[in-house]
Amino acid sequence: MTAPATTFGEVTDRPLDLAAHEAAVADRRAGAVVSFQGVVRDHDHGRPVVSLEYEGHPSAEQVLREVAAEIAAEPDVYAVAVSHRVGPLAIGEVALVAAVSTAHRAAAFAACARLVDEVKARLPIWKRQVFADGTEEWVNCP
Amino acid sequence: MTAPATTFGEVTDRPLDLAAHEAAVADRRAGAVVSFQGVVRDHDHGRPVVSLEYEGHPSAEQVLREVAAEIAAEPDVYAVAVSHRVGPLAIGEVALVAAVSTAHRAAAFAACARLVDEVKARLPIWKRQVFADGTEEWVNCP
Amino acid sequence: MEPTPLTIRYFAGARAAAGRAEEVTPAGRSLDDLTVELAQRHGDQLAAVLRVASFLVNGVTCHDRQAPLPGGATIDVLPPFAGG
Amino acid sequence: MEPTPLTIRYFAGARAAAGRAEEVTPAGRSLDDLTVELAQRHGDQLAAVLRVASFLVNGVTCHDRQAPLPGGATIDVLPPFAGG
Repeated sequence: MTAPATTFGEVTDRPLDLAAHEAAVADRRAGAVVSFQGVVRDHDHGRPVVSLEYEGHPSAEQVLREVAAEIAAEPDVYAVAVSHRVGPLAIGEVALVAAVSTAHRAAAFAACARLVDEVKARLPIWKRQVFADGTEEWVNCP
Repeated sequence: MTAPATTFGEVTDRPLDLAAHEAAVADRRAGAVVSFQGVVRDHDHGRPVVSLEYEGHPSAEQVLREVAAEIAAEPDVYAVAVSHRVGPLAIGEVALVAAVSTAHRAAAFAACARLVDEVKARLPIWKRQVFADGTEEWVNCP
Repeated sequence: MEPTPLTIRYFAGARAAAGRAEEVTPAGRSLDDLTVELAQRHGDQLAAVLRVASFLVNGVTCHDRQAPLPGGATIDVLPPFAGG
Repeated sequence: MEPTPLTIRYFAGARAAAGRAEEVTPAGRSLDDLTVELAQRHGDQLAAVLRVASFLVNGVTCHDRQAPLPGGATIDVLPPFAGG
């Protein structure tokens, strides 16, 4: 059995360091590294957004690491690093970073996309957006 | 018509700076940035590789920019940055970096994967590998 | 002897709808009964959230909403996630 | 008056197989005829490469291998690409 794939996962209120995640997945066997950044956009459904805040459930980091471990357990994957930001964020700041290393690029693109999809589906984190007209909303919440 | 998508592309013998490519595609409208690194691996088809060199045809940079512009012209894409390294590379060094920004993640993953596929198919660049046993080969060349 | 009461924790949009972060309420009912009561107590806004929320009972996702909730349990009300 | 000769440029594995980076040869033949002659002159190794190579004529990919090559043209011999 090859060395178990390494994983790194953190929910933090500090700015996310994508380069650190890319370095964390470096592996002599890896020919491909794919990384993702979820960035705070200046609008949502056409409405200008001025600021945004993420709130995490206490279990968020544990869930994040479970998702990372599942992706890392896949045969082609050498390493996974994924982190989510909580607290207030400005436009252009990064809310989610993810990086995956594999032998070949197809597996890296597929695994990184799956990682982000799983994080979005399962991570108990919520987003409150404040719009330019002063109104605000919890995304996906009635 | 929205602002034309920005593109950046370079064939260079200097080490590639992924962070610079990621910064180059930053865009206030973008909610997703996906990036790719093609890394020199320590083996090929099971044979240990000790060093590697890329040679580029004089037209390589122009072809690279054509491919970048095609991807950047796609409706969902805001910006594209892609560069290829030539000259000698050590194991673990990066031969190809690519970054794409879009509104949403699905388009970013798809466009970045397509960008790398197109670069590999059309870029007039060749790879010479030196193996641990002293033999060498031009990849894909009889 | 009364079973120890439940602690309900509201997160994000649920907290906004309930107007509070936490609440204590008698144990002994199922999650379905509990949510009906909470909706009546705090109004339509919370009722709408409760309809789409998921729930943790002592940290574990609750799948049987008819089973009586254990005394002293912590019930977390989680609106639909919106991470990334 | 003899047309100006062709300049053939070999890249990467083609250069290794031909044992030279460049070569000058008389114009007036098609790409197909030219590759047959080069294969005979430099041997099987180059013949194998020429079978899978693509060719530029004055920087443009050559699609008509029967057309006579223009005098003074530069012919680039490109083995299959291996970038990324």
